Amino acid sequence: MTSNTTILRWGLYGILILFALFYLLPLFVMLTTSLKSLEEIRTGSLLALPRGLTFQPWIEAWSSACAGTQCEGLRPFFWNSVLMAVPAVMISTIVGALNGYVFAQWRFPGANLFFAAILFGCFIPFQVVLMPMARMLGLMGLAGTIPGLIFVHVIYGIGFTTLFFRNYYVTIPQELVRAAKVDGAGFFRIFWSIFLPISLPIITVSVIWQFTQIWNDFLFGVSFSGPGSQPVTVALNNIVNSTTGVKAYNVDMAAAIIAALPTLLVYVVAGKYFIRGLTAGSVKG
Amino acid sequence: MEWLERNVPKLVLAPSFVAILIFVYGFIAWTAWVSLTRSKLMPRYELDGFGQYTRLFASPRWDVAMNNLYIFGALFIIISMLIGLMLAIFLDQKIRAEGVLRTIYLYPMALSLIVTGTAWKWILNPGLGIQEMVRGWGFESFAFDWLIRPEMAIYTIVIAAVWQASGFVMALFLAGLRSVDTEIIRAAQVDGIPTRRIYSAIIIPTMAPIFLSAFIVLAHLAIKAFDLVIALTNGGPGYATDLPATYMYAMAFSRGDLGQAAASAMIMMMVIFAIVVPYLYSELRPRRDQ
Amino acid sequence: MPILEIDHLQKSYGETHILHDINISIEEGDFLVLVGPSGCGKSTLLNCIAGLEPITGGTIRIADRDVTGVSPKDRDIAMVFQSYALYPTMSVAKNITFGMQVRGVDKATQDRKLKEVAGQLQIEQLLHRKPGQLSGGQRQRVAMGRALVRDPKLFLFDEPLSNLDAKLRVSMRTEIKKLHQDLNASIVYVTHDQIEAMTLATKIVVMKAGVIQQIGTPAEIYNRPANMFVADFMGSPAMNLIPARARPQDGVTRIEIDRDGAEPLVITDPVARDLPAEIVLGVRPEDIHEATGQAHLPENAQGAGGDVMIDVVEPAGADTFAVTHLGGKPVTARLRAESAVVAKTRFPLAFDLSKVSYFSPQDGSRLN
Amino acid sequence: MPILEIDHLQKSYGETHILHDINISIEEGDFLVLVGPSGCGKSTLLNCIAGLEPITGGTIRIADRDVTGVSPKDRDIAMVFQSYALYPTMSVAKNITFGMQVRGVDKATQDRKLKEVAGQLQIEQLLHRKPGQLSGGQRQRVAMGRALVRDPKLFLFDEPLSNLDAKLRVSMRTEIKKLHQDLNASIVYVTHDQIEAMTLATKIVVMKAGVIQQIGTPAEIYNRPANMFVADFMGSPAMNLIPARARPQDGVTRIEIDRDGAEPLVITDPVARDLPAEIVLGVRPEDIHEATGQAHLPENAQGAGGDVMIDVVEPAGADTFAVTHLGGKPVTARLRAESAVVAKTRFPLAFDLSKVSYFSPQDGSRLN
Amino acid sequence: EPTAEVLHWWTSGGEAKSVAVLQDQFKAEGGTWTDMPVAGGGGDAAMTALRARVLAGNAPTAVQLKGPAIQEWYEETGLADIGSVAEENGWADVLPAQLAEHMKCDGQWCAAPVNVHRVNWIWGNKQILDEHGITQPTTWEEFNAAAEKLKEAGVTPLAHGGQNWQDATIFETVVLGQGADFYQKALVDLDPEALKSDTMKGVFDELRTLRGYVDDNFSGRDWNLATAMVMNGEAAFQIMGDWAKGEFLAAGKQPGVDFVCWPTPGNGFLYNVDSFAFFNVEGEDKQQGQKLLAKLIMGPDFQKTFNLNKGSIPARTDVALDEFDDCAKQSNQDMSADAEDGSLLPSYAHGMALRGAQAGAITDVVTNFFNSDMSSEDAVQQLADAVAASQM
Ligand SMILES: Nc1ncnc2c1ncn2[C@@H]1O[C@H](COP(=O)(O)OP(=O)(O)OP(=O)(O)O)[C@@H](O)[C@H]1O
Ligand SMILES: Nc1ncnc2c1ncn2[C@@H]1O[C@H](COP(=O)(O)OP(=O)(O)OP(=O)(O)O)[C@@H](O)[C@H]1O
Ligand SMILES: [Mg+2]
Ligand SMILES: [Mg+2]
Repeated sequence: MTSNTTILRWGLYGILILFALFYLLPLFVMLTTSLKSLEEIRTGSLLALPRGLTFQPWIEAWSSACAGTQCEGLRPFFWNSVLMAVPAVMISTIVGALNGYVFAQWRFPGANLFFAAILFGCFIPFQVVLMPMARMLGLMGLAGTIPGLIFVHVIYGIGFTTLFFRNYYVTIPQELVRAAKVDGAGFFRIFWSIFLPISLPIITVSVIWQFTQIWNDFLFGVSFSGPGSQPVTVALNNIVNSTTGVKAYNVDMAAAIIAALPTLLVYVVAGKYFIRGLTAGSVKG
Repeated sequence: MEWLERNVPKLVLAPSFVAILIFVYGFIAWTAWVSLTRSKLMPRYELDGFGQYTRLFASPRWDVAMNNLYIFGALFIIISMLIGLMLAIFLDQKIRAEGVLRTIYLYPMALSLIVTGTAWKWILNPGLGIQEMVRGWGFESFAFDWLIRPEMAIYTIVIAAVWQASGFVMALFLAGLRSVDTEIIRAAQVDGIPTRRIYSAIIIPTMAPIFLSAFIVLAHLAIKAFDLVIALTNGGPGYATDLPATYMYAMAFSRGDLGQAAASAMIMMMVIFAIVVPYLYSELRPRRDQ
Repeated sequence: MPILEIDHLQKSYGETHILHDINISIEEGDFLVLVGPSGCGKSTLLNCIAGLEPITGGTIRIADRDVTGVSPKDRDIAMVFQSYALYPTMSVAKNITFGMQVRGVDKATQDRKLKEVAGQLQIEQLLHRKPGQLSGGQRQRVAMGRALVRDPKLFLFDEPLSNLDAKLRVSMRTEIKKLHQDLNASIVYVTHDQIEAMTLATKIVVMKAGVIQQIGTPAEIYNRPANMFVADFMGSPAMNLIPARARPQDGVTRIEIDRDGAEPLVITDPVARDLPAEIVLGVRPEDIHEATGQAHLPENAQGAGGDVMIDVVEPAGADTFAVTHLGGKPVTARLRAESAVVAKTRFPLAFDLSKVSYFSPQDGSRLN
Repeated sequence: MPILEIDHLQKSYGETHILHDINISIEEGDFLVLVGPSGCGKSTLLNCIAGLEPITGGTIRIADRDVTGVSPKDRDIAMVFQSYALYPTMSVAKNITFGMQVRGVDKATQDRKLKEVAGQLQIEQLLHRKPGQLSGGQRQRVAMGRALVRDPKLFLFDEPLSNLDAKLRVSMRTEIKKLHQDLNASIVYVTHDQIEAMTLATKIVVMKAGVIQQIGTPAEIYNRPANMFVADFMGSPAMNLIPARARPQDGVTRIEIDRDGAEPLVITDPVARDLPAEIVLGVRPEDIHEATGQAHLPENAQGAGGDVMIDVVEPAGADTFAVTHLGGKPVTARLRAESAVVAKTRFPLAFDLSKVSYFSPQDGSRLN
Repeated sequence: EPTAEVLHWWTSGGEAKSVAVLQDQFKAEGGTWTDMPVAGGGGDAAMTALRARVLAGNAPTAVQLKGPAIQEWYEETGLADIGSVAEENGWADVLPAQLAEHMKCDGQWCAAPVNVHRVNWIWGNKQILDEHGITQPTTWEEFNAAAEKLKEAGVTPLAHGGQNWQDATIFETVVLGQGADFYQKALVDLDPEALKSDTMKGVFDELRTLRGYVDDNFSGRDWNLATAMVMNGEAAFQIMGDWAKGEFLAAGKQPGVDFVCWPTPGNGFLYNVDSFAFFNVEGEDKQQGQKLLAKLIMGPDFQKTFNLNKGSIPARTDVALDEFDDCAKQSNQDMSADAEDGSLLPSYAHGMALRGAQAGAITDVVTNFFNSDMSSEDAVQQLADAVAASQM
């Protein structure tokens, strides 16, 4: 390497690290706050490192913070969220992948119009769907249940998953589909054997997006859940939002971080699948 | 059987089609209807003309909200795209700690705004956060007080929103970058094209569909930006950082003024329509090379 | 029963007409080779046969079934793509067996076929690799392998050997020939290689800009090209096309060719022919002989020639090419390696008139 | 000054060694053609020269500058890829001019060059198309165009004509030749086409499995192959390699070849040679002559032959190939088209001993 | 067996413990309690959930509702009649008449009150006030004078959080400072005359003055951080409801020793009453649950325990306040006194006086005024316009 490129490389790392610091700043604040005592928060600087570490807030947030009359922390609500998010993410990703595959590789008259309609549907403000959706869920008997929540999340998730997959798949040369068609593979077979294996990066993106949206969703969670099916965000919200009580910032921050751990985990695990050069060398020009 | 086979693609789309028809367009129609009524706490269905719209346009708060949407939307989309693209390109340079950095850039998406809003509020608060810290280092005249200045507060929302979304845009672009045929990049390298131009003229155009995804995602986040505002400024100072989404929420749920909320939702949809449809048209119009 | 029948096929991309009124019919066991200049529509035609491109008009029948509108997988064809189109995430072995697997062929047969084909194609040691790790020729062989393991009604090959070296190409050619003969396979084959076309085909279709110029056996195409385009296109070096004047005379035909800096060359075709005054004489380089060792001349060539000025001499191993100038065109003769021809001198050449073609200078069509 | 100097180059992918100790040096204006079986490492070598693949050992110098580790864009080379690698979103014209544009060549020059190259490549009417709308051969020509508009130190061509029809290929070959001669361009060229190799090269490198077998002029390679691999690989049909026994005798060398169902054929090389007892005789088909019309035999061929049993006769237009069986191998002779040879009969053949090669049966190396 | 599903937004710390008391009592009476807490946005989130539940056809048995929203809901969907419980337990006798009105729909009892928060409190840092010799201001002029003094001394006079409900809180206390009548006319009856009056302009002028006493960084500050400023001596006063007391107490501060609580200048008591409303539900056990719940909520036991926890005072006037702190005692006294002279008034800022649309319209103007340099004239005009528009 010439010295020139070495300098460039250092610059590159410099910028990347600078951005990393920017991204980490709020997390830093949250982490340090979650490790401080309330007393210290009230008196000290919010950006300072904790003087004395305490893990009490974490323990409290996990197992004894109050959300209503139930003072069991976030723990009981975690499972609800998992039961809701995992199927919803899976279903919406699968549906989106199939839709995207059709839009990208099996065009038919009117397909583009429909695709545009789906995209436009992404923009419908969730606030306006709350009421009619509540009525629909009531009619379907899904009100206040986890399947109801899954249903809602899938409906409003397919727009995005379809978008992601379609736009990824249009960059894949048609020759591959052609070869597979001639090989005798049908619609699903081509999807399964040819497209899914090259979709890891976009599956990652889609899962990350959907999981975040669903896991962190509050509006649907609060509106369409009943007692016993409330997701963790509603519990978090209940812990964090006190109107007339004492605010325990350290517990709030700890709770928020805990609530985000599954998402973080998904990011770390899914992130691995951004594998380079999956399609490299497969096609000419 | 043969029919079935020929129509598999359409059949696969059918459930989505029905769902979108009912749960998106049906609901939009419902909203349009409600916006023409005097619905208050709960929907009522007696039509009552365009009174809600008249009220809406007379409201100074709505004006502010729409203005904010333009400023916020434009800045947020552009900056997030730029940062996301830049980070994706940089990360694509065979970076050592790619996995770690990628996760760091992405994680803001993971955190619920309910509380990152609080953290941001502190960081941006002149008396508690960055300004105070830098002054503490001895730069007494340092000022970073956007949060408390009504005319600047919307930009703090932009900062926090960019912080949250740009990592995801980075991920989208990274996925796109990695689907580009490496032979083409090699050809460009040999052609003597500097790396910068390889990206700008060859790779990025190839990724045009990915840009569409990023645009839709960001535009959607911008238009629906709600939690962020609630958590960071709650619309303040005053209602200087109100956005249509917060306006609508306030009308629908704090104030029990559903008709007004529906009217504002309809205007929002129309604005989206005006911006998104031309873009969609240009992206999806059947091209000769397709 | 024709295995493939193409009837008034039309194909356009938007406004651009690519294929015009294509009519082809081949019998079971036929080996049809499509040739034509780059961009004339060969790949497009294969794609239409395979059902990969919707056609704009006409019908296609495979094994007596109208397949217009039938999906590719139900046409029972195997195809090798010009661009290989290997499945990037599958290993070579998987690429080859995928089609069988889809069709539910049992594992043992798959393995046997895979082994067999890998042997034929000399890719045994590559079976576990991904396409990205192969050289161009290796990819092409894998693409071949994908077709060869199948047992379809019809094989479609789009320049399957273009990236192979001469030796390998010969051995592949033999494999394809065996496939054709042993299994009585029906094949449509696109190639740019004249030798491939001549040695493999039972029937050759010559196309130009989406229009069929001639359909015939290799010998017909070579010896009796239907027009000047075919004459020029097939054979290397190409047939010499020499403007000339024809005059019927006493049961023979006298042909007059302009010569640079000398009176016209006059040769006599011993057959009486009904030719217009202005013609183009088509003669292959190997049908122009040295007129010195008269003993070696075919009977027809006797007297059908004269001295010409040699511009260039190109020795090429087994042969020597001599280029002269007749009727305002360069004319190449293929002479024996040990010929005494010397550039920039006059040298006697004779035309084998039993093998010449006459064309109309107006529309290029064949006259004899 | 050598324009390209490759010194002890090594290249492996992980554990797989692709190139072993490659040493090549070419002068400015040289036209180096790389040939070798599919997968032998030709494209890899080009990639290494271009800097697209990191090398595992050795150095590469271009125009006397050590470029090992220099990025491709700073090596001042132009390359045509085997897989074309066109920029998919740009029109043909843009594909070709993009490099110039980036380098800040003025618009007028760009247009002029584009027009010039488009004319040479016969793609004028395609300039506004996108690569996805082109046929295989058209893509390949665009890829060529991208290189031809440049004026680099070194051109690298990876099978640039493989998808073109014979006519176009000839005319492209001429263009490349012109490029080489008129501009004194230095070129490294990969091809599978023997004629291309022989007519274009000033130097040929024959590779096998990542090892260089011989470097030399086309004539050297053809006439004096360094080993049996080269002998077999170059030339079509290939050189006959006949196991034989050598015995020096009275200032001449007697060569004994086993014949099926007859006593061995004994021929006499008039030169005294220091050969081992067991040898392999290499003789090209065109150096085996009909021994009937003795007058046409080269002097050396006199007496160097005898009657052999003809297995197969293949008339091929200008020539007739006769296949016999000698030393346990099929041996092909290229005879004149009008030869009277008939299959399944005995026929007298003579070897031109001034042109034969002798090889060691042990390591295949050349002995004379 | 009585069952109850209770939708409320008391979720954290003291609040949750307070509800837990009710739950325990309910269970002790053999009932089954299903908790449905939804916090956030001062009940907005809970209201969102409520609407979804009602539309889906399964309304909760009891919902934390307050002020005119009770009547609004009654108009939309009807509410359960709990008159029998009220009669039986003689609610009318123990509730101030004005509060009782809030619990009735069309003359029927349909909700049960839990507590009374007083909104118009000034909280002061005792040490600072003593240092500067400041005593309780009885008019806004006095308050201004004290603030000027503090400001000169380099102390931030007023700790404030720039959230719109906090702005509205200050606003309504200033309005109250202009007299109970004016408050009644302007913020309860929405009399256009009053809204456009010079008095109202004066209110905005005072608001502008108060804005000057607030530190620069007030925007978006949570109320409890403002309280912390008073606690830590960074500011002298805070105008906030009695829930602020909880923060002081939680930090171990003593009323009268470390901090003082005074009513805001002027005569009057702005109340914020939390209550539970009962929706129409199917099923004997649920209806029983509603009755039981209503009874328990108004039970003296619960009223006492709950309010001790929460910092407010019982809605019942007959609960002994011995265990309560001085601020609460004063609150209770004032309530009785003000109920007599008609200055017991509903807090508009906390949704007791007006329906959502009107209250929101006023808040918009107030918060915009407070956070810009709008003139008082403009503010008055806008106020009148916004209120008029919201009544369409
Ligand atoms: N990424 C890779 N990993 C491992 N082996 C590879 C990789 N790329 C190429 N090879 C192997 O390296 C050898 C040389 O490949 P190369 O492409 O140079 O061959 P080539 O001489 O150009 O052949 P062809 O004439 O078929 O194009 C081949 O055997 C190929 O399988
Ligand atoms: N998608 C398309 N849109 C418009 N024109 C196209 C498209 N695809 C191909 N063509 C044009 O159709 C013509 C026929 O293409 P085709 O690929 O069939 O040629 P080909 O005979 O196979 O040529 P080659 O020998 O070069 O492979 C070409 O001129 C090509 O430019
Ligand atoms: Mg083609
Ligand atoms: Mg290669």
